[in-house]
Amino acid sequence: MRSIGMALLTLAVASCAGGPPQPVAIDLVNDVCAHCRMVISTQKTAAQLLAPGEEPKLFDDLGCLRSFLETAPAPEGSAVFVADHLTGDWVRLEDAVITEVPGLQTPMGSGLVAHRTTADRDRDPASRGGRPFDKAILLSGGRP
Amino acid sequence: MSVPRIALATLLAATLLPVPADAQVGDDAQPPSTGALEGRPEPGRTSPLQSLVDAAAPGDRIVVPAGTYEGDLLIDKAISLVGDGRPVLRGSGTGSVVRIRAAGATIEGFDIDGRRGGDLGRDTSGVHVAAPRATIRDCRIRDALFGIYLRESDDAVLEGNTIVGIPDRPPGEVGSGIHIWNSQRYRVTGNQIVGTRDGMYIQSSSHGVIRGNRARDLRYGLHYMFSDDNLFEDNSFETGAAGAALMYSERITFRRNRFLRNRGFASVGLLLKECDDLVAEDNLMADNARGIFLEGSHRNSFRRNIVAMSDIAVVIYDSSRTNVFEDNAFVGNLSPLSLVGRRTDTRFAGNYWSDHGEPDLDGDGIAERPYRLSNVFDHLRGNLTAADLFAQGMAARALGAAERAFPVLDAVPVLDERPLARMPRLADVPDVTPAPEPAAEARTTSLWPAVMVMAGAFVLIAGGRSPLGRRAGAQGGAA
Amino acid sequence: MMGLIWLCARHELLLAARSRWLQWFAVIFAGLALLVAGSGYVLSGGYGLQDFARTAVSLVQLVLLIVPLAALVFGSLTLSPDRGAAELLYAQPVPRWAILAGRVIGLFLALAAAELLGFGVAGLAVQYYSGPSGASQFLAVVALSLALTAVFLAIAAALASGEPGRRARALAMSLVVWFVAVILFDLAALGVASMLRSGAASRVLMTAALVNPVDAGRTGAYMAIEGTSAFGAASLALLRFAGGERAVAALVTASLLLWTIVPAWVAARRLGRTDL
Amino acid sequence: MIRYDRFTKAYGAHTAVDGLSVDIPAGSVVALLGPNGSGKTTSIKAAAGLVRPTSGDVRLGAERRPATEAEARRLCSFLPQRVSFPDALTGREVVEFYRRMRGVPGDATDRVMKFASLNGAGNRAVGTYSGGMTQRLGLAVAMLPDAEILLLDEPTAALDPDGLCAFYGLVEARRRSGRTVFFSSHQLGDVERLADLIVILIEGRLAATLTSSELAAKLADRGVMRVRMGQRVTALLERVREIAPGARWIGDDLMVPGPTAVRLGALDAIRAAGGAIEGLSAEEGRLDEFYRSIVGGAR
Repeated sequence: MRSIGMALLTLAVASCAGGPPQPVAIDLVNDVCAHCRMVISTQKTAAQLLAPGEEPKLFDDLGCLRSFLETAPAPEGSAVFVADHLTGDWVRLEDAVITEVPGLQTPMGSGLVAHRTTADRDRDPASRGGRPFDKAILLSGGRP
Repeated sequence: MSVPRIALATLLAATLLPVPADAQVGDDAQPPSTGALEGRPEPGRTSPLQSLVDAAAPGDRIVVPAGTYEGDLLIDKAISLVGDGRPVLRGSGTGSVVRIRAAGATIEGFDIDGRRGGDLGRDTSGVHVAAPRATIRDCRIRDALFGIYLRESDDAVLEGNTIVGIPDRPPGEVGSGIHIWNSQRYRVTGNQIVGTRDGMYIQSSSHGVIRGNRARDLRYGLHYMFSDDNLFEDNSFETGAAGAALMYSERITFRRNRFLRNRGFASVGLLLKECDDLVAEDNLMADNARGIFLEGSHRNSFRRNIVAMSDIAVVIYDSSRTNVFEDNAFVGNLSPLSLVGRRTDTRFAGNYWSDHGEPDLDGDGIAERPYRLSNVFDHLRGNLTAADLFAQGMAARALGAAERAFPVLDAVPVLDERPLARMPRLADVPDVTPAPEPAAEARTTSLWPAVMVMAGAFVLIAGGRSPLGRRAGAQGGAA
Repeated sequence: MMGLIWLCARHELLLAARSRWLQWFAVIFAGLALLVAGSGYVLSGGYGLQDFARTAVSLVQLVLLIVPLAALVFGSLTLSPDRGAAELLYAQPVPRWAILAGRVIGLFLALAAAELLGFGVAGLAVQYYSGPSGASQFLAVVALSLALTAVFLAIAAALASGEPGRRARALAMSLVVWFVAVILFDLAALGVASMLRSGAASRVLMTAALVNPVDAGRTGAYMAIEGTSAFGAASLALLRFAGGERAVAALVTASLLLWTIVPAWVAARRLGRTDL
Repeated sequence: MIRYDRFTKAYGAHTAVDGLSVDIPAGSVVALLGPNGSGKTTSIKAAAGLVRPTSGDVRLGAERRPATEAEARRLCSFLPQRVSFPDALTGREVVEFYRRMRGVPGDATDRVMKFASLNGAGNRAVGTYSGGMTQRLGLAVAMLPDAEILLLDEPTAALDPDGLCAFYGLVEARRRSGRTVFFSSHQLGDVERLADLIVILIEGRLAATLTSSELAAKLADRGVMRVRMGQRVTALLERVREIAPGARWIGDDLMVPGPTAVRLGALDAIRAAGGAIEGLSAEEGRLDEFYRSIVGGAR
C-alpha cells in the first residue's frame, strides 16, 4: 500500500514538475477497470492511460482500453502503458508488441496481449496462433 | 493468459503432473472455449467409488453409504450417485473431486472436500460439469477452488447445495462458488455460497432461472456477462466487496432479491454496464456503498424496490438512456443521485424519498413539491471521485440548500415530479435477515453507553462540587 | 507545577460545571444526539438497519457541526482575559502558560464530560431500538468529538489570548473561524477543484480533506466507522495518496495534533506577550 | 525592594509611563500619588509582572529579578484596582483557590475571611456580593501570602468602612513585620495616614518623591488663611502685602496665601495695624493645584 502511495505521490510530484508520467501499480483487490467497471483481477492483460493532469485510468483488458478510447480519445500528451503478458511489467505502448490471439480468453474477451519484445511474444505460449495487431488501431479506438 | 493454461492443460491432462506456478493464472477465470477437460483421475488419486461407477449401467441409481472416500471421481455415465448419511468425498487435492462428463448424471447428498488443491488454470472444482442435464443436489462443497463449474452444460439443475470457499485466500487465488459458462437453460435454486471469489459467475449463459440462493462474504455476489433472458428471484447477495455486476446482457428479470451490505471501495448493490431491458421489481437494496449503477444501459425499469442506507442511492452515467424508476422507496440514503456527465433522461416518478420532507397538504399521498435529486455537488462528485470525501460535509449540504433556494445553479435538474409523501407499503419486498452478531461482543458493547453517561455525569457533578475548601458547617471546626 | 496546572484546571472545571452555558450545552447536545439516534431509526423505516455504526455516522455530522462551535464560543468567552479577574489570576507566581494550560484543560474536561453524556444517552437509545453492537464505531465518534474539542479550544485560546477587554472581538473571530472550518474551506476546496484537471483536483481535495481539522476529523472518523471503503473509490484514492490505512490514520492524527499544539503554542505566546 | 529603572510603557502612540526611575526601599510603605491617567496603574501592574516594559525595567527583591518572571511574583501579592471574581464561586472558594495557588497553609483561609469581615458571607456566591464586599474579598486574597511586597492599586477606592478598617489594619501589620507596601491612591487622607514615602507621578513622569511631612508642608504652602475682619481697613492690605504679596480682600475677609511662616507674619502685621480679627480659618491646598505647581516647577 505504502509503495503504491509513494508511486502515486511520485506521480503527483512528477506531473507537477512536468516530467514523464510513470505507471501506477494496480491494487488487484480494489481497482476497477475504467471502462467495464469490473475489479481488475490480473495485471497480465491490464493497461493504463495517463493523461496530463488527469487521474490515471486503469483497464483490465486491452480491449477495454480500445473501447474506452473509442468514446473518449486520449488527450494530447497522454501516455499509455500496457502490461507484459509474461511478467506483468509495465511497457510503454510505443515500445510494446501487441498480438491478437483469436479465441484467447482475456478478461473481456478481446484476445489482445502485449509483450515487451517480439522474442518475449514468441516465448509466450499464450500468443501462439496470434497475429500482430496495429497499435494505432488500439489508440484510435478501432476507427480508421 | 488463458492460452498457456490451455496448452499446459492439454499437456497435463495426459500426464497429470503438478502445474508450474506461472500457469496458475489469477484471472477472471474465463474457461477455455476449447481444449482440455480433466478426465479419468490417475490410479493413485482415484476414489474407491470409481469402480462402482465403472460397473454401473446408464440409468442406475447408486446409493453410497456414510463414510469418507478419498480421491477423485469421474462420472461418465448417466447415473445417479446418491449419498446416504452424508458420505464425504475427499478429493486428491490435485484436481476436480467430481467430474461429470455424461449427459443426465445426478449427484446428491454428499460432502465434498477439495482439500484446497488443484489450480485455477484447469478450473479445479468441487463438482466440474461438462455435459448436459446434470443435477447436483444437496451437496456441501468446501475447500475447492471452484464450487460447481458448468462448462457448456445445458439444462443443469443445481439445487440446495452449500459451497464454502477456502478461507484466507486472496480473491485472485480462488474461483467462484457457482461458475456457469456457455450453458443454457440452467436452474440454480436454494444454494448457499460463502467466502468464494464470486458467488455466481455467469457468462454467455441464457434462459436460466436463479431462485432462492444466498451468496455472501465474497467479492462479487453476482458476476455476469453476455447472458440474456435470465430470471433472478428471491436471491440474496450480501456483504460482497464489489456487489453484483451485470454487463453486456439483455432482458434480465430481478424479483424480490436482496442486495445487502456490499460496502467495498467499488461496491454496488446492482451494477448495470451496457445492459438493456432489465426489469427489477420488489428488490431490497440496502446498506450498499452505491445502490444502483447504470452505465450505457437502456430501457431498464426499476419498480417497487427499496433502496436504503446507501452512500449514493443511484449512479447514472449520461450514456444511459430511457431508464425508469417508479414506485420505489429511497430510504435513508446519504445522497440520492450521482450523475456522471451533464444530463440524463432517466425518469423518476412516484417514488418515496425519505429525506424529502415536503408535506402532503391535499392528502393525495403525493408531496406538494417535486423532489430534486441532483445538485451542483453531485455533478462535481460524479465527475471527480475525490469529491466523495466531502459528500458528508457541510459544504455539500450548503450547496444543496443554496440550489433549492436558487434553482438557477442547476440548469438541468433531475426531478421526481410526484414524489410519495409517505413510505409505501411494499409487501413483496423481502425483509432484512440481519447477520447474526457474535454474542460476546454484544455483551461487552452494551455497557459503553452507560459508562459514558456515568463518566460524563460524574465529571460534571463532581466538577461542580467544590474541591476548594469546605462548605458551610465545616468552618466552625477550623475556627 | 503539575499541581498548579491541575489546580487551575480544577478551578476552571468548577466554573464551567456551574455555568449555565455548559449546562445548556450538555442538555442540547444530549437532545440532539438522541434526536439523531431516534430519527435514524425512523429513517430506516423499521428495517432494522439502524445500528451503532449508522448512528455513529449521523452523529459524526452533529459532532462536526456542534462541537467546534461550542468549543470556540465557550473557549473564547471564558479565556478572554477580563480586567479584574485576569489581573489577579495572572499576578500569581505561576507562569502564564501554565495557568492557561490549566484553564484549557479544565474547559476540555467540562466539554468532554458534556459530550460523553450526550453520546451515552444516544447510545442507550440506539441500544434500546436496535440492540447492542458497534462499540468501536461509537468510540470513534467519541474520539473525534474529544479531538475536535481540544483543537477548537486551542484555537479559541489563541484567539482569546490578546489584550483584555476584547471578548466580543474574540467571540466574533471564533465564529468566523467556525464558519470557515465547517463550510467555507470545503466550498473553496471544491470550487478550486472544479476548475482543475482531475489529477490536480484530486490532490487538492485529498490535501484539503487532511489539512482542515474538521475535514481531517470527518475523514478519520468515517474510515474508523465504516472501514477503509467509507468514501467508496475516493477512499482508495486517498489511501494511495497518503500511502495506506496507517498513513491516513497518522496524517489525520498529525493534523489534529498540529491543530491543537500550534494554536496552543500561539495562545501561550500571545498571552505571554500581552499586557494585562 | 522594587526598583524602577527608566521604566517606560507605551501603548501605541500613547506613553503611559515615561522613564520612571525610583527605588521603593524594603520595609517601607510607599504611596503612588498622581492625577487620573498619570500612569499609576501601569506602574503598579509593571511591578506585579502584568505589564511588560517598553523599555527600561522593573526589578523586585534583593535578587533584582525582572518583575515579569513568575519567580519574582512569588515576592509580591497584588490587588488590582477593580477586582472581580467568578460569580458562581463562593467567597471561601475564591480564597481557597488562591491559597492553594500560593501554597499557603490551610488555616489562612479562615484568618483572612475573618479579617476581611466576610465570615458570614463566605459560603455565598460572589455574584451576590456588593461592590464593597468584593473589594474586601480581594483584600483577603491579597493578604493570603505573607509576601515581601504588597502591591495595591487604588485599594480604598471602592472600600466600605469595614474594608477601610481592614485595609488600614493590613498595612499597619505589614509595616510592623517589616514588609514593603506599595500602593497607589488619589486620596490624600490615605496617603498622609499610611505612607512613609510618596512618589508623585504626573503625565507618566516622576514629578517628585516626598516624605509624608514634606508633602504636608507642600500642601500647606499651597493653603490659604482666611481672616475675618469686622470691616475693611484699607491700610491693612498694604502692610500685609509686604509680608504676603498675594493677599487680597474678598468682602470683609482678608485672604492670605502662603506657608505657615508667612501666615504668622501676616497675623502679626494685622494685629500691629490694629485690625480686629473676628475669625480665622485655613484651607489646605488642593491636590490638582499642587500637581500643577509641581509640573510648573519641573518645567
